[in-house]
Amino acid sequence: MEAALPLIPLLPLLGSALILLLGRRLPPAAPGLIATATVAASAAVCLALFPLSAGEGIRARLFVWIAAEGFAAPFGLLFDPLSAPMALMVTAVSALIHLYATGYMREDPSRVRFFVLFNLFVFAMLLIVLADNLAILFVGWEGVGFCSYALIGFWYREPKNAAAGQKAFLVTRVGDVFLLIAMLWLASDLGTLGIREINGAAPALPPDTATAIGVLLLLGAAGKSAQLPLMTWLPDAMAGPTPVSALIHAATMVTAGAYLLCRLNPLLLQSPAAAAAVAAIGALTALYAALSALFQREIKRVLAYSTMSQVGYMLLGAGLGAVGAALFHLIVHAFFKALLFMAAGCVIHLFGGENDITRMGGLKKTKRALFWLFVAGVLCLAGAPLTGGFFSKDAILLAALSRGGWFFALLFGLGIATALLTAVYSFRLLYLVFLGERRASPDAHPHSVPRAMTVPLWPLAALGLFGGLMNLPGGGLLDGWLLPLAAPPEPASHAAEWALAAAAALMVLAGWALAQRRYRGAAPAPETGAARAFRSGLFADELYQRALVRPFKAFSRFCRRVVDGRVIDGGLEGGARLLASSGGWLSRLSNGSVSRYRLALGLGLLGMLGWMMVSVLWP
Amino acid sequence: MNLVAFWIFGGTALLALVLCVTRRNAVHAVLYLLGAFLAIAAILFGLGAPLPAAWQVLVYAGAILVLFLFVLMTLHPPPAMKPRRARELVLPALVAAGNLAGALALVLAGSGGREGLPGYVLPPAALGRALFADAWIGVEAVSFLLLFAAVGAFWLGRREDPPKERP
Amino acid sequence: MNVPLEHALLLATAVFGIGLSCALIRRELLFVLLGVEIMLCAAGLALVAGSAAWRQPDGQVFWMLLLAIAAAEVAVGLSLLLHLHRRRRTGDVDELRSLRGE
Amino acid sequence: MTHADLLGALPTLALCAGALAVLVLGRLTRRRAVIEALAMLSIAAAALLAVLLPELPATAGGMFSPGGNGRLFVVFFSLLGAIAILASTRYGREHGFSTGEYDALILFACAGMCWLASAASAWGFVIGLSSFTLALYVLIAFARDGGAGSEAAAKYLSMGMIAGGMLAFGLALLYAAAGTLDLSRLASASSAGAAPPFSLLGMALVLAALAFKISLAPFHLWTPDVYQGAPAPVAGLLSGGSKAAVLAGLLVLLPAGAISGAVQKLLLALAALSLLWGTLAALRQTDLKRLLAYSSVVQMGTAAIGLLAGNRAGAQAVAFYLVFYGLAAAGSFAFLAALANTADEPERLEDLRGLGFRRPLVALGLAVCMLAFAGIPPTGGFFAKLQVFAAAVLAGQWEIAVAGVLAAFVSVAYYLRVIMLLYMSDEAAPERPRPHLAETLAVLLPALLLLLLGVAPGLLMDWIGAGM
Repeated sequence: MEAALPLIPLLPLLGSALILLLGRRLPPAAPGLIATATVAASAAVCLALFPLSAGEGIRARLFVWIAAEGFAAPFGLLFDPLSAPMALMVTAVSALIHLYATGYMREDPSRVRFFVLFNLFVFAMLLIVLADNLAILFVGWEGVGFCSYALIGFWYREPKNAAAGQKAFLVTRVGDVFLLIAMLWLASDLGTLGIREINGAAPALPPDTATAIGVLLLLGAAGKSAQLPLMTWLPDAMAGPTPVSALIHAATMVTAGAYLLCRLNPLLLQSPAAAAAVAAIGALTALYAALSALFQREIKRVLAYSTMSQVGYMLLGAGLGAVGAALFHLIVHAFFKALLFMAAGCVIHLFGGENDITRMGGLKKTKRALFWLFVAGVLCLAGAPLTGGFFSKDAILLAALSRGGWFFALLFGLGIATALLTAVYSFRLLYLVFLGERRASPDAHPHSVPRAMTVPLWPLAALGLFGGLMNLPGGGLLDGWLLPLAAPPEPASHAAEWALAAAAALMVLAGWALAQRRYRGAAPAPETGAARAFRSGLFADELYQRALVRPFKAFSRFCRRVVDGRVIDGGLEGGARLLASSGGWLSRLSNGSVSRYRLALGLGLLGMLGWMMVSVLWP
Repeated sequence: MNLVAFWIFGGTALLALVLCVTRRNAVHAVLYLLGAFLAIAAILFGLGAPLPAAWQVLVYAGAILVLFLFVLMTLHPPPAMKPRRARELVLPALVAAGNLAGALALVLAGSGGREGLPGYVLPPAALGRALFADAWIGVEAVSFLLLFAAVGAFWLGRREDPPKERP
Repeated sequence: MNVPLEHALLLATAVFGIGLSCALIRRELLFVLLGVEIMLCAAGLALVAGSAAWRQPDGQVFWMLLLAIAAAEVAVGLSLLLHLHRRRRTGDVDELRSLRGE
Repeated sequence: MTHADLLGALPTLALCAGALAVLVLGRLTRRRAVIEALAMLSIAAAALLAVLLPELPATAGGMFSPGGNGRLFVVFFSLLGAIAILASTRYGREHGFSTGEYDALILFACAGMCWLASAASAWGFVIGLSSFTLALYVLIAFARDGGAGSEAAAKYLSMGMIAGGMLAFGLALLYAAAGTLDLSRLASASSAGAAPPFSLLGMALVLAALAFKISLAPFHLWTPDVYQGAPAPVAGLLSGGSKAAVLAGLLVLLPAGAISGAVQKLLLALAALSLLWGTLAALRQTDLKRLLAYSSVVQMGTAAIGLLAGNRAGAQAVAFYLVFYGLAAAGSFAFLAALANTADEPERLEDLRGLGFRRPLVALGLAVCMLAFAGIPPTGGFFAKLQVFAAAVLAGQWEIAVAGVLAAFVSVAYYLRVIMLLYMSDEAAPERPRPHLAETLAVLLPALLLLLLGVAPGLLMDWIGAGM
């Protein structure tokens, strides 16, 4: 049985290789079917092995991968109570999205490339989830980044898409740098990269080191999970095909950061300051993204910001040490967000490629089934009582509330405010897209929606609505399952639990009421200045452009011109002019490039000799 | 070697070298270099290296410099050394002078109170044994190096274009 | 008295410095080659002095090998000089400026 | 001369003998295919001998050590030579490299690199270095039309010979100070506290000369010009082979503790400056060869980080790094050679537009090489960088490791630009020749090996570990 563990990641890889090699020779539908079948098989293996993950779980050491002096990293997989549910979720949701993609991409000429990358992505994601040590996790981490880059820019002939892909890759790589530094630090201080070993040895770390590593991990996670301040790539990433948005930018890759923080939670909790920073970043991102989502006009951008906001909740949970709650929310969110994205893809198809929700409306009359599916997704997102989203969000908020102290009370306040905003924008979406009058331009030709695109929505809706059963408050299944890894949540008083549930329900109702008043039937009002600010994500891109990109470009221009060309015949010429003190005497240092190179050689040598003199005189 | 003799030859070599590197006429420069090499050969002899001294005369002065002269004579028209304006020279000259001063200072920094070199003379036979018995692989490698240098020099220096490949 | 090692090295360094200056300052490829010959000659001087100081043949053996390498380098260098004179009509390294960034 | 001496020298002798045979054959036939076949045969013989020969003790007057990593590098440089020859099958024919000299010089350059990599003494080091440098001077100017090649060769030669003189004089001073030519004893004697100041002068000269050879800033200014002017297959050998050989020759110094004190500080400064300068300059390049030149500055700065670790772990990391770097450089230049026509090579970045669709195989090879340069898994580049950084961090060289990580991060921007252009729309791009089998192989072979190094780096690490 245990020997089957490597199959979980290898099956999607195999699918990818098969499609790459044979894809063009097989009938047009084959790539999609192979991709779906391999991922589904992987999910089946995952399910079959699930019982083995109880308690300590199982580890598979495949081969020695890196054996450098100082640290070693075997190529090993870890299937424990944390990774098993995550892997099951990833494979199951991916299988459904793959099925959807077979319909969505059915007429695209580059299907083969798409499914190769799509399967490769699942492989990389499973590496992150099942990694036994941080080196492997990092390989998966970079792998999902690369696949995401290639898939966002999938329709690369449009320069905007290619640019979005590149942006996503570069911004997430900023985070990767921090993760890599954290890894190196851990390797140097603990001498191991094994996840379990790190968590075990974490108490031995000095507090300052633990804080620094915690902050580095937070920045790494922020890049991948689109949290403040590295969040700007996610809305742009919606340039990719909808299945990509559903799989990568909702269900799996963006949650990798939250998963990392759960995975290394014992390490993170060594430093209360770092943990608090994680929680604060999570709460602030949740609020920021919810505000931005409220004013978006493109359906996929609304969902993108809402993803950012929900991942913020997960970080909040991880920062509070409520691993169970964070994982719970992660899984449930994956279900309903995939549902919403895929439904949005159907909606866009039905409006003939229209993306702007102010030009939709009235879809309920023609597509009842899709409407009810969307309602299920919206209810989960808004956290309507008894849906999965309700329980998972409450679990996180309860963890914040039961910590006590003004700081966590503040975070709780942010969380509850976000819950209200979430309800508003979810229902806004519902009203603008499905209810009221049809506002689409008459010349928009609806595409047909193939069955493959609607079938996967049903199980996701069911999972989203009833996902709460996994972890009902008061001794939930998932919390119990995670006992070997994470301390159970502190038991809160029943009064607090009920009060919180009531408050959350109230928020949903209030949000619904607000959205109904504002958006029911009426065409959206023209945009105000404040709304525009929120729509652009509080000008985050602009800010980055001004604060970072432009100075960086200017600096590199400066360096190319000055350092490469003029330091030698400019700066030094200036110095020489001072020496010669007869202005204009040395208008040019030399008029030939080899002379310039020789001069640089001489100068470099001079610097070295000077340094050697210094080291002789002052040893 | 007597210290006075050493510095007489050394001074001669330095003077000739300075004259060599400042000439505009390349032939003159090569001739000054010849003088410097001969003075250095005398120093080598004095430092207990008779065979290198002889080779210094034979190969450096006799072969390499003659090769220089030979190439100079082949060039038509002979290379014109353009006069250079002093201002172009200031910075490179400063850098070069700085390097020279730094290097000399580093050598001087450790000197003082040292004894003279022991009277050590390596006879040619012993050198030959060391060269061909112990360092034989280096000799072989260098012989290949010379061969391929000749091949390369031949290729670069040939006048006509290479023959076309037969299909 | 006999020559101290430092004196021999001082002379070698001076010779090297003159050669380096020539190779760094002069623009004609021919003089660059001459400068390099002077530098190698200085290296030979230091090797022989070292050989005497340590009373062992290694330095002189290295000197012999270096001599052959110098000969090989000068042969290639001079033939490149000829090549440049024939094809580019110049022996001045600073006149070669068609390869450069924008 | 003993039996063991001869055995140890056999692999490089096979290369030299092959070079001679090719030279003679070039007089007898004008068919490049025959000449190339013979050259490949001798390369294969050298690599096989290096693998099959039993482990031998250091011999030959201590000049070269035939065991351990010397043999690994024989295989590696043979591979680079093979890639260069494969990449110039059509290129050579179209540029008039028809006689045997070209392939003979490539073989001899490989032999010189092997000598340098296995040098155990200062003279072995100088002989190896001069051998391949000399061959490269000629190879760069091999196209005798007086075009860019001869200019590049003149630039490389005038700078390279100065550096050669500095190296020789520096080693002579070190010898005078230490009384030995054995590299590791030389190094440990010179870095000892009691070393006279003139040995510091020697160290500075040697370091400057080597920094020139491996293009560390500020000694790198020649690099872009020379890469641009050299024929693409030769530039691959120059970029991948010569730099790797110099660093490989230095590895023997690390366990001896040579990188310490003032030298360590200098190397640190060079590495930091290279990372900064190379990265910033590379961002603005529009010519692939010049881009690769600046990228080599950054890559060598990164390799220097491994040297700074100054211990066995650092040496192993650098050895791995060299293999990855050499392969990626050879693959990239082989791509240029494979798509070159008689007039030019597709070196302007704009020329790359759409080649990903019209020439998918070689473009894929280039893309893999770029990913490897950028250090993205699952290529060997990721491991190479990870190990170098880890070695530096474990040795307490925090700051420079972080600088390396940052440079690697920024480098993604310019490597990715190449990949993006390959897979962009291809309106009005000039037609490029269709690469034939040998050329495709020359690009794909390094790419596949890079992927293999990423998936199973243990294969190479074990070999390196066994050699040290």
